[in-house]
Amino acid sequence: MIEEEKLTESLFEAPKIDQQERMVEAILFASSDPVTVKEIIGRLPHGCEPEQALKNLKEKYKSRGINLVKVGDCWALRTASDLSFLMQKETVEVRKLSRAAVETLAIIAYHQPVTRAEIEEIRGVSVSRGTIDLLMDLDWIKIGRRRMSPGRPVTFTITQNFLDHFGLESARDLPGLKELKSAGLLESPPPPGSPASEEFMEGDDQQSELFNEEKTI
Amino acid sequence: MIEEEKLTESLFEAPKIDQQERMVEAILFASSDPVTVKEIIGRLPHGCEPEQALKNLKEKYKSRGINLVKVGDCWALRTASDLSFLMQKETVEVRKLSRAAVETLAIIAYHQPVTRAEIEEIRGVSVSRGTIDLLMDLDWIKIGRRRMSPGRPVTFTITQNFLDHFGLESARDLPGLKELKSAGLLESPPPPGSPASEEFMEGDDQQSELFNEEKTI
Amino acid sequence: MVIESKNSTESFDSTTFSSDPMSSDELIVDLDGFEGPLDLLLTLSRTQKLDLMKISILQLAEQYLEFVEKARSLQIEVAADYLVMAAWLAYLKSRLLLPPDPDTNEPTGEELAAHLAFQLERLQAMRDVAAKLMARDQLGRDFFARGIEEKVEKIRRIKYQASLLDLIQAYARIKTKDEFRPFVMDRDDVYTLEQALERMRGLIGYSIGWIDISTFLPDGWTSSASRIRAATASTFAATLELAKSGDLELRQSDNFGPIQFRSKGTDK
Repeated sequence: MIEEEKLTESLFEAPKIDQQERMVEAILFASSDPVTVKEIIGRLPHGCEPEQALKNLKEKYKSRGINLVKVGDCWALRTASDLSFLMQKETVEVRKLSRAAVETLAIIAYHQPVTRAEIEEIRGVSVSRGTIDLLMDLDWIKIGRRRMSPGRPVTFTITQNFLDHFGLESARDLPGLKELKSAGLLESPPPPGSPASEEFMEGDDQQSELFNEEKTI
Repeated sequence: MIEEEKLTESLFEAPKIDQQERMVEAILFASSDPVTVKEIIGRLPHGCEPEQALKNLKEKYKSRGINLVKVGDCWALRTASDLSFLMQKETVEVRKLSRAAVETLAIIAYHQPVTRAEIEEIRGVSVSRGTIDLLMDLDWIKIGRRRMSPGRPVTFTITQNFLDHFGLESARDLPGLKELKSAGLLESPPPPGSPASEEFMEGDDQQSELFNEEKTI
Repeated sequence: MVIESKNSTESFDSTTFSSDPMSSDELIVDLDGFEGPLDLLLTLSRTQKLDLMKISILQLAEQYLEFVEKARSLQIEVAADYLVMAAWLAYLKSRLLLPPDPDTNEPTGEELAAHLAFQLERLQAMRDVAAKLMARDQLGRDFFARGIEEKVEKIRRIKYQASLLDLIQAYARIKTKDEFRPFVMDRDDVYTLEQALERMRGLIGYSIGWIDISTFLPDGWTSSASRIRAATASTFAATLELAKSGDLELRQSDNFGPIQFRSKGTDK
């Protein structure tokens, strides 16, 4: 609480340093531009020398959410730079990657470096520009070397970011077709009641339970 | 000095209260308009409950050149009003309001929600379109709910911006409100023998409801 | 509300109205300065220098009528609402002066007067609080918001989600171009019973002595908890299988103690 008295008095002799601090603080806060020391002096009551006040304020604000910074000859209050993330209001919308995009990505991952024509051949469908752009935007694929074949088409390869995202050390860690097969991945389900399948089916069930929990990528 | 670690950690569990204070401080500082608690929560890392931080900050800033004030359900940093003499440079020339505008504003503030007919009844003169427009332009009044009486007239209420402008925490803090209320001067009794008394009765209900209960604007 | 019929002979006191449009009764010419009949009444009431609660409505009515009459005699145009008020006040005056008619339901003169007094008091109260309101510290005049606004950046980010499983399924789908059932691909950490049996059978016939199952896990299966679990379970299951067929012996010293096995071949 500030007594009237103190302020009235301050018009005649320089106010105490803590009063000067308050004043400097208010001036810096309300000003639409960074303020020079000269300007601060011009606006403070007669006899103030705000250098000390500025120094004290800088120290006081050091660990706070607002910092006092010197910008050239001027002083300004700024939000602490480590908190700049608060100044962004981010809305994240999670979307599932389209089937086309996932397939394209898978083909690139398994066949890299691969040209667009090759992707289309494997998928049996043309690849839209948007799909490639999206995967590039996500930084999951990048353009590799040109193929030394007629037309010198560009190839696509996966990125380090892809490996990080999918938790892979290298593209070689992607399960191979043989493994996929042994995992029952590449086969149609065996006809029910087929003798050879039962044991494995059982095993698979248990495994899927076991791994569902741990498998978050 | 804030260690990186602390902040990273904070993304997963609610940061410590002094960190929350810094964050709330930065958010409030960055905005020249009051910020709702809801918005503050929305911008803080998950798990923060800024009420305590706001309370602490309010206390910390109490004696400073900048104060933390509550405006309706919002919070804002404002320069201490005893330092206004330093701020001539920032002062915006405020248009002088006509007597009609000032009275109309006061009637809306103290009788809200209030219809134009009620304002006219209180002032004994018709309210010009321009007066209402001006107050709306200033964002001091807004249109409230329609009154459930014949003709379903619109009502006027004051805005968050009104509270901000006049440094009021809520409409309940309007100067002299209690006295007016206890003197029965916020009522609109029908003229004796008036057949149209019902409409006014209803109006009374709404008003008393407004000021008796928790008031949110 | 007290309605006094006290007669005041005071004329308008010019000092009361230094800034009001009507500074004395000689200057009753300007109706423009009033914000309607209630405002005029309120101004006139101040000449009684009394609490509004104690105002003489009768006297006020007379003053108003006199004022309007004068304005009209000076050929000043008097707005309709002032005339309506004048008519109403003339009626009120008659009601206040005549004894009440006991046969009607109409409000008494006192009731009408009380309501008018209330209206005047309410208007005065609104003016008082309006003045108080405007005298408050105001934003941009007495206190200030931050001068530099930092805009909050609004970022709308779309996060695409795809798991390794999605990827592999997609690839498998393309490669097989067939329907396939949901599957588990990650068999890295699965040590099958087959594998364990295969490994154990190699021991049969050799005399090695008691072996702790936990020390008998295959190379490379002790690196993570899940691998240890898988190898232990399968190895244990394999020892049971082989014990059943008579190739192994099993023992456990106490509950949850280490499980040990040895090849029966030792005795052969």
